[in-house]
Amino acid sequence: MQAGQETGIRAVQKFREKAEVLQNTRIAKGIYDLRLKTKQIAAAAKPGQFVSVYSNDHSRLLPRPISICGADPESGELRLVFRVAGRGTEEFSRLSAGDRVDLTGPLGNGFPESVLKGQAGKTVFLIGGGIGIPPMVQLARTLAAGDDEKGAPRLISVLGFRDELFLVDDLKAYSEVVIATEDGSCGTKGNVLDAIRGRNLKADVICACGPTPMLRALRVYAQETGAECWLSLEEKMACGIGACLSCVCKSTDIDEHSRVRNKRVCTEGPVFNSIDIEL
Amino acid sequence: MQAGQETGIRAVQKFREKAEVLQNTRIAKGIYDLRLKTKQIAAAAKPGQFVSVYSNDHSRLLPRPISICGADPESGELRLVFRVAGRGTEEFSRLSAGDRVDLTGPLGNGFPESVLKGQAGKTVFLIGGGIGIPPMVQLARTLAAGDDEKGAPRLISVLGFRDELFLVDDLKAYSEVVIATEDGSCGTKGNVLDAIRGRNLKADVICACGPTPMLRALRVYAQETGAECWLSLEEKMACGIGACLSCVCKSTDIDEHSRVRNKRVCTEGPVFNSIDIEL
Amino acid sequence: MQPDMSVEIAGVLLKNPVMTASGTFGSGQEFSEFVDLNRLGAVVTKGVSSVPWPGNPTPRICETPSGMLNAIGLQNPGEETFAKRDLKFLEQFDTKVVVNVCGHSTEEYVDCVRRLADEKRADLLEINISCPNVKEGGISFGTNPRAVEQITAAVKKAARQPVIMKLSPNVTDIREIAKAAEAGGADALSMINTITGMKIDVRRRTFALANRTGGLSGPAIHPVAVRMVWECAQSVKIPIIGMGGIADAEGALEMIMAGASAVSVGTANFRDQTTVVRVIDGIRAYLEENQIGSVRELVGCVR
Amino acid sequence: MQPDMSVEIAGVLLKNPVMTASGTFGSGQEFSEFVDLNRLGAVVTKGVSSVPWPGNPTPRICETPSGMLNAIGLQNPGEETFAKRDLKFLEQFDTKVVVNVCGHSTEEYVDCVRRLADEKRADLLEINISCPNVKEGGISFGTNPRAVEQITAAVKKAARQPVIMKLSPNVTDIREIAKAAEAGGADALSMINTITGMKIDVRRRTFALANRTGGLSGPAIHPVAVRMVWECAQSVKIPIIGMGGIADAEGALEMIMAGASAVSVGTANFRDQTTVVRVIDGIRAYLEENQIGSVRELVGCVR
Ligand SMILES: Cc1cc2nc3c(=O)[nH]c(=O)nc-3n(C[C@H](O)[C@H](O)[C@H](O)COP(=O)(O)OP(=O)(O)OC[C@H]3O[C@@H](n4cnc5c(N)ncnc54)[C@H](O)[C@@H]3O)c2cc1C
Ligand SMILES: Cc1cc2nc3c(=O)[nH]c(=O)nc-3n(C[C@H](O)[C@H](O)[C@H](O)COP(=O)(O)OP(=O)(O)OC[C@H]3O[C@@H](n4cnc5c(N)ncnc54)[C@H](O)[C@@H]3O)c2cc1C
Ligand SMILES: Cc1cc2nc3c(=O)[nH]c(=O)nc-3n(C[C@H](O)[C@H](O)[C@H](O)COP(=O)(O)O)c2cc1C
Ligand SMILES: Cc1cc2nc3c(=O)[nH]c(=O)nc-3n(C[C@H](O)[C@H](O)[C@H](O)COP(=O)(O)O)c2cc1C
Ligand code: FES
Ligand code: FES
Repeated sequence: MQAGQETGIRAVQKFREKAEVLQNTRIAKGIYDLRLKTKQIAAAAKPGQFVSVYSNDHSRLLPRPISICGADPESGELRLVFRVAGRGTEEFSRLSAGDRVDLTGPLGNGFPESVLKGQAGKTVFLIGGGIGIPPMVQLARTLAAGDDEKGAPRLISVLGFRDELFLVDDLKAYSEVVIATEDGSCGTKGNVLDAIRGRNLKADVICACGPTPMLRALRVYAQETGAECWLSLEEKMACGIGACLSCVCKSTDIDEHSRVRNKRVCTEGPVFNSIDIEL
Repeated sequence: MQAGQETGIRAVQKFREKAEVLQNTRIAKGIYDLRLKTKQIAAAAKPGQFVSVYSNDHSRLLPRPISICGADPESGELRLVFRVAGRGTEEFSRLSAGDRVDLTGPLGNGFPESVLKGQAGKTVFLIGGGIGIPPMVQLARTLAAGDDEKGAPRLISVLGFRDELFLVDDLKAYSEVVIATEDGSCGTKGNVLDAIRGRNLKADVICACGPTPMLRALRVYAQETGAECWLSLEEKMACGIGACLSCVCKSTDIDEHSRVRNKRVCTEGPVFNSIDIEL
Repeated sequence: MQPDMSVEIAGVLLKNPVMTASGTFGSGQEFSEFVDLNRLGAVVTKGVSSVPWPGNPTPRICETPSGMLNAIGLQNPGEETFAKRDLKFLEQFDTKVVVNVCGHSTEEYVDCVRRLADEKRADLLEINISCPNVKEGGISFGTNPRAVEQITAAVKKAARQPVIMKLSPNVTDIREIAKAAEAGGADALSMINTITGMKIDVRRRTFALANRTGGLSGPAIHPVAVRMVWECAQSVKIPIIGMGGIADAEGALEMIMAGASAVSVGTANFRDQTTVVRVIDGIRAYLEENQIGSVRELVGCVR
Repeated sequence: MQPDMSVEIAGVLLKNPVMTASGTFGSGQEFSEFVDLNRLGAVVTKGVSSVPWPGNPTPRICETPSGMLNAIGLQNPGEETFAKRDLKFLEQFDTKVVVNVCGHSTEEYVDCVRRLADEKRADLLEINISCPNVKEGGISFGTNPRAVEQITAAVKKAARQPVIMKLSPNVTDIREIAKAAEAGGADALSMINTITGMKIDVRRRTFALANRTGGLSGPAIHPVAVRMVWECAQSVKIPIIGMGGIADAEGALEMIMAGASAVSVGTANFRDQTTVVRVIDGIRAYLEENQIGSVRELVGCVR
């Protein structure tokens, strides 16, 4: 699409598909693991991107953005892990094998090539807070695969939970895993930064997704430690493709597209270098 | 319910239920035969009554009134036969075994006891036009059972179709069947009255459901022949239980409830003696 | 600790803030097969006029996305039958009764209100000045502040019971209308009535309603109703009864937080006859979960 | 026989009557990955002002039953960037371009319209006077007939392209506003913009939108839009572009039969990026099935 080049939108192709539900499993209290058969989306997906998931109920018009937790280009299987937060995700929790669900994706920029490639010898934190963990799985898998004979970076997943754990084994397959829980029921009692500091861990690159207070704290921590820091943001979305300007965040510079220091989370994001945005 | 007595509403009890779909079969072009397992509705249902069927889609608020085509008090099985007319019935056509659907019923007056009992020796026409045929099945079954040792009346079902036939065998099990089709592809070419006149049939009692022009013609025919004539009417409904005054038809007399010559199809109807209403 | 669900409207104590919206619940009789009327804050009856009204021709309703249009045309059997039958029926229940009143002219309203003066079972009067079919000098009463103030004052003078003025949303600035009703002496406001809409049957190429236009109600209009309640709560001192698209406790709580002292459930009764009870139970559960002692603490808490 | 889908708005011929609603389709660029823009009657671009506007804080949107609220606040990069980037982008397509214009004052509108005078790619101007955030003397432009007439006249004087005035539904009588725009010299009307609404987040006990109120759009408002188009079609002679909740051909045909010469599809684009094309195909299918030679025969056929 020549369109993309003119505004600096990454020229990735987006697809609208009716996907088939392969399986939907409750993996923790209110957390579901949804496997979908897609024609093109899984093959095109990059770590950190998301899909728009549409309700089958006509009273709910807007798509729900859900991060890509896993994508198998060969089989077309797309994995979404979500928390029941309201009516839309409640509906998705009731999907079962054979049902159909509309998707648009892959959407957003995802983690940049500079993070995905050439990290051998470095340490990368994959930090997920609660329902921010799912995108870290796909990112871990990609980084663990390495990009050349030099091999993969050291990967440390730092996961923060309110209570019940999920996706821990998935991340253990690709990385060391450090856990923090609010109630101290597992790992460090406290948040992800408590866990990092408690173990005196250091990273060259931080990739994180989770609640805004966590992202804010990580931004400061990265500045202090000099680490490169990539944050995946959330904002309410309507179109999911950059047209409606619902989902903006404040950028530090006046950007090319908005001219008013607004960046679209769905298009210029959801992954931003922490120095490029205000939180 | 003492409530009923005061306004002369027949004191039948109504139930709100979540029924389970046992089976849903397409029996003709756009016509579906839906079998539901109910707890109380089937046991309480009388011929000529209907149920309110609710959409599972929250953008559609209003129930769809559907006549009771069959009801087995023992098993609780309720049979509804409907035509896909819009979005609501389209949704119902996609129901399949195991799905749940909300119902209220049985609703309306149904055919009066005076018609259901003591008809031995008489001839009763069961006249159905198109999607007006389903209630005739339940009525035929009831009348065919007779009410005492005297036996049952002679039952003649006169069925009008636009094209494809349905429910003919069901009615043959209880009655003689005469068919009229608009295109002449089966039986008399023309309408139900053409079929009646063509065969020189006569009845003491007429029970009919179908399009308004058909009901109008039958009303006149009944006057001419001196037959007692019961017509089941349709009107758009919101509450289905007599509270909203959406569904009125004009009555010949000032009735007790409205004081303005309006009768509620959902409550005083849907079955009216043809002399009591204007059409 | 059981939270306190009671609220007061114009000196009348309701056991909870949930009522039925006029015209959607009859006089409660039909719904009493499904709902224990004793549980309701109040039953609001279908609009009644001094003499019987025949209403509009059918079709009187049609469905719209998350809503419906109605043009019943205020069919009612007249005050006499209403009192003898419906108010009589309601005597057996321990709930408040709000009688909704309509008329074609100030005189008709006043006449009906006078007839109701001696009806003990009528605890409050709700004056429907927003009926789109009721016009005086070409303008509906409900859209002209001066007319609203005048009719409020006239009704107030004739009424024995406290008077709730029911406002139309089909106006540029509902605060002006609310203030006019308050100036006229209204004891409370009900809002909103339906928003005028239209549906066309494209197959038959005609209006879906015999009356051409109808009033839009149901969840579709809820955001408009919340906005208007919120606007008026900032503008008048008298209590507001909020309605328009409430279908669950969340919708009711939105209204209350926006400034409504009580709420009415209308169209949602058609989808589920027990909506009112679900709303009551849901509000109580919210209070319990959030350890709020009285529902009154939530009234207008979002400013 | 292929039915004639073309319509004319203020001397500009559109290949079919279906456009996009301003603000829901960007400048078409993002949607061009899903839809062939050459198929559209016109692309209506997001509101543009003479200088960049930052818009409102987030959250800017929330969902409502069959609708949504938005308070984007007319964020836009200003006329210069818009012309260089968006109008340039649209040069490659064979469709008409309607440029939606916003401003804080008459001067700002006129300034922006002047800047657009030499833009060849701008076929029509659509003047958004219904933005609830844009006020002059405390009243939004769009709700005062006199203000509407004045701003229409001022814009008309400055504009090279035909001028479409886009009306707010938040008024007591939209016919008055339509007549005022016509009197001011408008070449056409667009209606309706969003209806002001509010959502409260009962869990957090605060407004769902940072801006508190927002504009309600989507299928929920369709019946109100049809009614207003129908009312105005009886009251003015200039063509009307109908919008508000159109999500399929049926909704578009309702608008056309009510009196709209063309229609815009807005919120429905968010649920399905190809809605506009489905609507176009559906209208054509309707004409074919009913053997109607031209879509223009349907305009205002239901009276
Ligand atoms: C880029 C991105 C990736 C996400 N990835 C995941 C994920 O992998 N797993 C997961 O469980 N959740 C994820 N979320 C959050 C998820 O989108 C919301 O929880 C979901 O939309 C809530 O919808 P609902 O109908 O259940 O809740 P409701 O509150 O009923 O939703 C109402 C409306 O608000 C919007 N909304 C509500 N919360 C959010 C939110 N946090 N972000 C954006 N829109 C919201 C919905 O889209 C809808 O329009 C992600 C959000 C974004 C922006
Ligand atoms: C007492 C009674 C018994 C009926 N029995 C049957 C039956 O056994 N089988 C059958 O196929 N149909 C029956 N109908 C008609 C059936 O209710 C409508 O076809 C159905 O409601 C259409 O809904 P829809 O959503 O598919 O169509 P839509 O046109 O999309 O419906 C939109 C709205 O209009 C209402 N509506 C549309 N048509 C009718 C209608 N004819 N009567 C009442 N409301 C209507 C719907 O309830 C809904 O609110 C009966 C109607 C009545 C009044
Ligand atoms: C079928 C119907 C009949 C109504 N009749 C009346 C009435 O008689 N008097 C009145 O003041 N409002 C009447 N209304 C308006 C409702 O009381 C209520 O104000 C409106 O429907 C908004 O609430 P809802 O969305 O919960 O239905 C009626 C509404 C409906 C749907
Ligand atoms: C996110 C969003 C942004 C909008 N921005 C504008 C705008 O910039 N200018 C304008 O005139 N209307 C704007 N509108 C209003 C739409 O153009 C349209 O009039 C309204 O949404 C009703 O149509 P719909 O229900 O099809 O969306 C916007 C609407 C939405 C939902
Ligand atoms: S959601 Fe529309 S621009 Fe991001
Ligand atoms: S449908 Fe409500 S009174 Fe008949």
